[in-house]
Amino acid sequence: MSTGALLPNSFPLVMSTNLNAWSDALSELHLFGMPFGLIIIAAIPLVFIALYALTYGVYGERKISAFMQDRLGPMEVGKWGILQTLADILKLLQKEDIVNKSADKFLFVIGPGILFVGAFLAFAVLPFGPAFIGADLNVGLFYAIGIVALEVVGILAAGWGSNNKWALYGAIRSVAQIVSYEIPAAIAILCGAMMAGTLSMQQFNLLQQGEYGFLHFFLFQNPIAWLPFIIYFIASLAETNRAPFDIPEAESELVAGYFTEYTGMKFAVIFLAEYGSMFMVSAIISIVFLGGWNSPLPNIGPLSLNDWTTGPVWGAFWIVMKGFFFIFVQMWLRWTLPRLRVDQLMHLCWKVLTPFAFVAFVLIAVWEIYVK
Amino acid sequence: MGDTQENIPQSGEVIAAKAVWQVINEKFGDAVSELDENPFMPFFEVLKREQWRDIALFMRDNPKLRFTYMACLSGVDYPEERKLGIVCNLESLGELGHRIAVKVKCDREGGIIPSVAKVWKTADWHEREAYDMYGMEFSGHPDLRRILCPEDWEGYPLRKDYQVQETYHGIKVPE
Amino acid sequence: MSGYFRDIGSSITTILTGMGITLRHFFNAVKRKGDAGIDEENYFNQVDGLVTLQYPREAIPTPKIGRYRLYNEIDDCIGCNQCARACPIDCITIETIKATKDDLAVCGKTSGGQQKRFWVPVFDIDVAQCMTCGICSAVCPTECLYHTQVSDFSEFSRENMIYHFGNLTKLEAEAKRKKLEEEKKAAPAPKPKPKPAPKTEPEKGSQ
Amino acid sequence: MQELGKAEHSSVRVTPKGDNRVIIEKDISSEEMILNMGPQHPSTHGVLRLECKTDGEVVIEAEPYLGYLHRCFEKHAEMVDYPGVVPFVDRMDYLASMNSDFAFCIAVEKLLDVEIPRRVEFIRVIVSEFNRIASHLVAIGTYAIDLGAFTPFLFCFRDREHILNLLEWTSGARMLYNYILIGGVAYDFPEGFKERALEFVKYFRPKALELQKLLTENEIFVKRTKGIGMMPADVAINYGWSGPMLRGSGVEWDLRKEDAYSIYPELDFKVCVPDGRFSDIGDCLSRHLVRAMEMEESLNIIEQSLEMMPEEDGFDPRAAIPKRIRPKAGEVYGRAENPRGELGFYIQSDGKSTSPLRCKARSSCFVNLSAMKELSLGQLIPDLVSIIGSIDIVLGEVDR
Amino acid sequence: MGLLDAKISKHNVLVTSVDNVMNWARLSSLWPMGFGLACCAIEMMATNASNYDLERFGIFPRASPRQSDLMIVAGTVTMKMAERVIRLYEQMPEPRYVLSMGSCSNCGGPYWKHGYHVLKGVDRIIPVDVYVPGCPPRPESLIGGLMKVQELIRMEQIGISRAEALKKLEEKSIDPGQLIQAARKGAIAS
Repeated sequence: MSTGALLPNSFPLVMSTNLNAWSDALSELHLFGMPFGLIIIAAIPLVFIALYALTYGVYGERKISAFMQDRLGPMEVGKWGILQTLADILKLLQKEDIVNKSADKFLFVIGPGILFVGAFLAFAVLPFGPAFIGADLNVGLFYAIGIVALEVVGILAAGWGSNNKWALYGAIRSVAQIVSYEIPAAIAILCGAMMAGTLSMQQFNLLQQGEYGFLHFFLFQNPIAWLPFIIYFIASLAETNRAPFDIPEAESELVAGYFTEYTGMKFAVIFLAEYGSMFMVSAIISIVFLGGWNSPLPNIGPLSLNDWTTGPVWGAFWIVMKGFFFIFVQMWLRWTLPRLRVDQLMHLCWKVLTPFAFVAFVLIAVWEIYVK
Repeated sequence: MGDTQENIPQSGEVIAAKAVWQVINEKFGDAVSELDENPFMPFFEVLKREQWRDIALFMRDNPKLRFTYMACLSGVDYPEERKLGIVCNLESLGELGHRIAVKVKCDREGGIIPSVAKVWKTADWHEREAYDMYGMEFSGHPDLRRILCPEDWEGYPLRKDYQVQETYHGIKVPE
Repeated sequence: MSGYFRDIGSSITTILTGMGITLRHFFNAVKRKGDAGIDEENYFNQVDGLVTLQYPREAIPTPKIGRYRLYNEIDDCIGCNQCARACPIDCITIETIKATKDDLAVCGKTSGGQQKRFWVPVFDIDVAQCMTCGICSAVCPTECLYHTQVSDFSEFSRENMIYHFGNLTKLEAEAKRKKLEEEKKAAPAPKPKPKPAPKTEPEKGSQ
Repeated sequence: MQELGKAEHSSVRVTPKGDNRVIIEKDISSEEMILNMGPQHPSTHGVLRLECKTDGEVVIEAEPYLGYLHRCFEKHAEMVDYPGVVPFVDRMDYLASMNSDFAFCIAVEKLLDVEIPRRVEFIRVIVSEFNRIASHLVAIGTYAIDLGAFTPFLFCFRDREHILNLLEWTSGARMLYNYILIGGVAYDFPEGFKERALEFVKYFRPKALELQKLLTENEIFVKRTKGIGMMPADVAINYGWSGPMLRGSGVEWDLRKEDAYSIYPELDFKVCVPDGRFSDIGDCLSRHLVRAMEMEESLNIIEQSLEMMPEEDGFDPRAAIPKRIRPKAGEVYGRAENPRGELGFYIQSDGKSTSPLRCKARSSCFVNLSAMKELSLGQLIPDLVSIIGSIDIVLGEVDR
Repeated sequence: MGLLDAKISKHNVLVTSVDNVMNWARLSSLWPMGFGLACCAIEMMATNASNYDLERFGIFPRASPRQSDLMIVAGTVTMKMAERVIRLYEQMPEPRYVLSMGSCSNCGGPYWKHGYHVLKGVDRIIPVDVYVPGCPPRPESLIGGLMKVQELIRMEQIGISRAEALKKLEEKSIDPGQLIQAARKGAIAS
């Protein structure tokens, strides 16, 4: 590790090595015969995500959309409205919980649960830093793709259980959409896996490590990688029901889509699951193509920016920042574009994204074998 | 309306309407009344109302008339004559450019006017509205239901002797 | 096939154009339009940036002729009943009592110097019904009835929205009415022109 | 234009080019479902109710039900005097009150035979063109919402707010003005109006361009509207369509040109008809384009009229208003070009009373909406929403 | 008074502060139902739009009655619509509030006399909390009305009925006009 000549030695070391040592020590911590430190390390990301989804996701969306629309957004609830989401959640907790008389009560209740669990299960395999990872599965990527599909079950249960025609439409549309978009998304992700030669999420990060920062990211190592990157991003929009693919909850068509009948906390759970899955796909795309927790800053001569900005806390910082960036792009798109129609959505999936994903798959394979 | 007919030079609209009326009069004879040549809205009345649909078809399809566009169809109540009626404002849109108004009257109770909903589709909803507001029947209308008031509303609101019902589905109606 | 690629190409370019526009607005969000009224010179000075005004603290001033809450300056009202007759929806209720001769001085003059001849015990405006069309204020001869620029006056109860502008209490009105009766009894014959009297009588009768 | 046959059912649909309605094959067995859309639904622009018979996403039949906002305009017109009808006319088409008042006043003035001062005519034209822009902005904005784009809607409302401020400054109210009176207008323009109005025109041109780039040219928007809700010209005329709807079907027909009322014959403006390069003639996109182009034309009209308007010091806009409005006996059908089409008033006066004997409002939306049943045949639900949006209904005018 | 209310008739510190937090949450996130009926709906949309931006108060319209707390009856309720309004009101989860916006829903407005098909006041069918006058009300008036609803919520406590809260409220009221004038004066002075 090369230290900068111009800056005092202690500055970068505080951020990197010392914290590494600290996290190592933490992982060694055992209480009552339990690996207590590891539990903390695993829990930190989840706690963070919950907090994020609770406050900053929704709040950020409202603020960003407001600024794009020449508005102010939430202002009165707390300074600059930062307590807005907290108030929303607290209010939703107090609301009457209505279950339709004609609803399928079991499905109606379990729907949001499945949705929520499905959205947050994938966080188990997301590495938030060199040390912060819930479960470093050797098939982490596969698991992440698979678990997203679990949401479909929740949406279908919610839509069917509501016994409402709009909800049913929303659910059926959503299922058709998510199942279809799994294909281009999975192929695009496989391109990444091909470049890495592994399915372990942590391995992805390690492979993209290097002193030249962003130049080690797969996106910049391989010119063809841009294609699966964009395909996966578009497909991930569809998988999380974000605009322009928000037809399952299309407000002007289907009132509120599959959660038309949900009140109070059940609605809040659905709402949070949406933001949770938004962050999840953003994290996956940044891990696979943009180096995950690796710092994008390169070492330039004596300015070893990369080294200074590497470490467990920095790792978490980078992956969160990258995730936020993609969430921002998602919001940006949402507040710019109209909504596609159902058949156009399928057209885009089967006739545009899937062929291009196959092309990208082949090209990357060729590149990996012959060029690299 | 006699006092409006003064010896001022007639506008082009009235002259055109006169020509139109002559064509119709040639074909249908005394089924139509004389043309009222007032400068605001020259009109004639269909005296034999069972011929109204034929007249309408003739007016739409005759190459000299070509009234392709029905601007308006208003129901009217004539309490003194004990009659209800409709007033249609017709125009040859984009082709010949002339316009004329036609009146058809029927009895106040159980009056029937032939429907022209299939000649001009505009008339479909307008006739439904006239039925809703005045209560005259339109024979041959594809779907004669109330359009603005609820299906179970009592009375025909725009008749001059209309009395508002006291309650509707348990909700008090008058102020 | 070329149409296929042209579609993809135009999709990408138009989407990017749109995104550029929204991003420009996003970065323009540091600017604020301000609360200049439309009659001020600098109304169109700031065309980009946020346009939101935080209402309870800032707002664009209502124009001078803005028609909102209906208000009656009862001191200037001569009880001519023209507004109530002009109102298309009859949301103004007026009752008048002719002032007796000795009361004319007490009854006073309008700010325009016109002698008031009627007491107005009831001048009720139902602002919940008022549709702010301005027909009543246009016919008012003394310009005592006008729409103010105040628009924000919501209430918890419907009763609070009937505004009473009458200048007499019920007891006072009763006294004045008696006084008028007495005056009429005292001098029935020598009045050559009892013209304004029939005008007011229907109102009294209805009461 | 297609020649209509002799038979009554002659206006049989001629399937135009680019029509993409779905034809359900009968051998696929599926169940029909009745879907009730409205009266409280985000995309029905008010309280319209559509009873759709659907097969999956395909609408087999959509039957509109009206009357949820039937406010008895015609009854009120018979009950109150002529000046009192004007506020009710305002409330009919609440997005374009100025234009509605204009139409009503034209009808009554025909009967009354009053001379309108020239400056008043200019004022009327300017305010109604402003209101036309405001109305089209709402139409375009809500159409964007129907198609899922929220931001253009807010941009439209932001620009509309400037127009409302201008009109409030002139008339004293934001939406329902009661400004154009029979025989005159309520107030003269305030001092400085001309400059501010020209500033607005200068401000609005780039904003309209931005809107066009953001919404109209967007490929998704085009895909959602092009070829949807096709209406050939002859069928449109048979349905009695007017205004942007009819012009969207390629018929060059504008009452401002046809009837040449007020000072419109002196002004230089063109009737906006889509040229078929960007859209298929007669689809939703054409109608949207007509509205967008008309905003531009309205700006031109405003600029011209502001230039041509005679300046008069101490001008009394109420001078020509008759003291007592009691038209002579007769019937009249007066009409004007509303943002939504031809707004006509059939007025019957008996020459004795100060209120009309009969006042029928021929509302453009009512007529335009009557084609809904035919337009919705075989469309998908999102297309149905798109079609309703393109008709640009104002329920106050539909139900009156 | 309900059973629970009777039990907690004494307002101790804990109950009050919990009440305050809960009320704060409720009044800070009033989600109205996007329920446009007539002219007032356009002004309601204008209030939601950029220039007045109701989202500042955390108010953003929901399409489904199930997720809304507040029903803004914006416009004329007709006889045909009345039953739908009742149904929509019943579909909303408790605690729910009704704001009657504009003359028409207050008491039939311009249509109260001859309007045979117009419901003369939405309070004939559902309980109304706040009446906003105007035809249509300016966006400012609507915001003022919504702030009145917020005040009402702030006054609510377990054990205090809505009527009592109203009585409390009548004692104090705010005048936004003065606030603005003060703000503008301050801006000129500085």
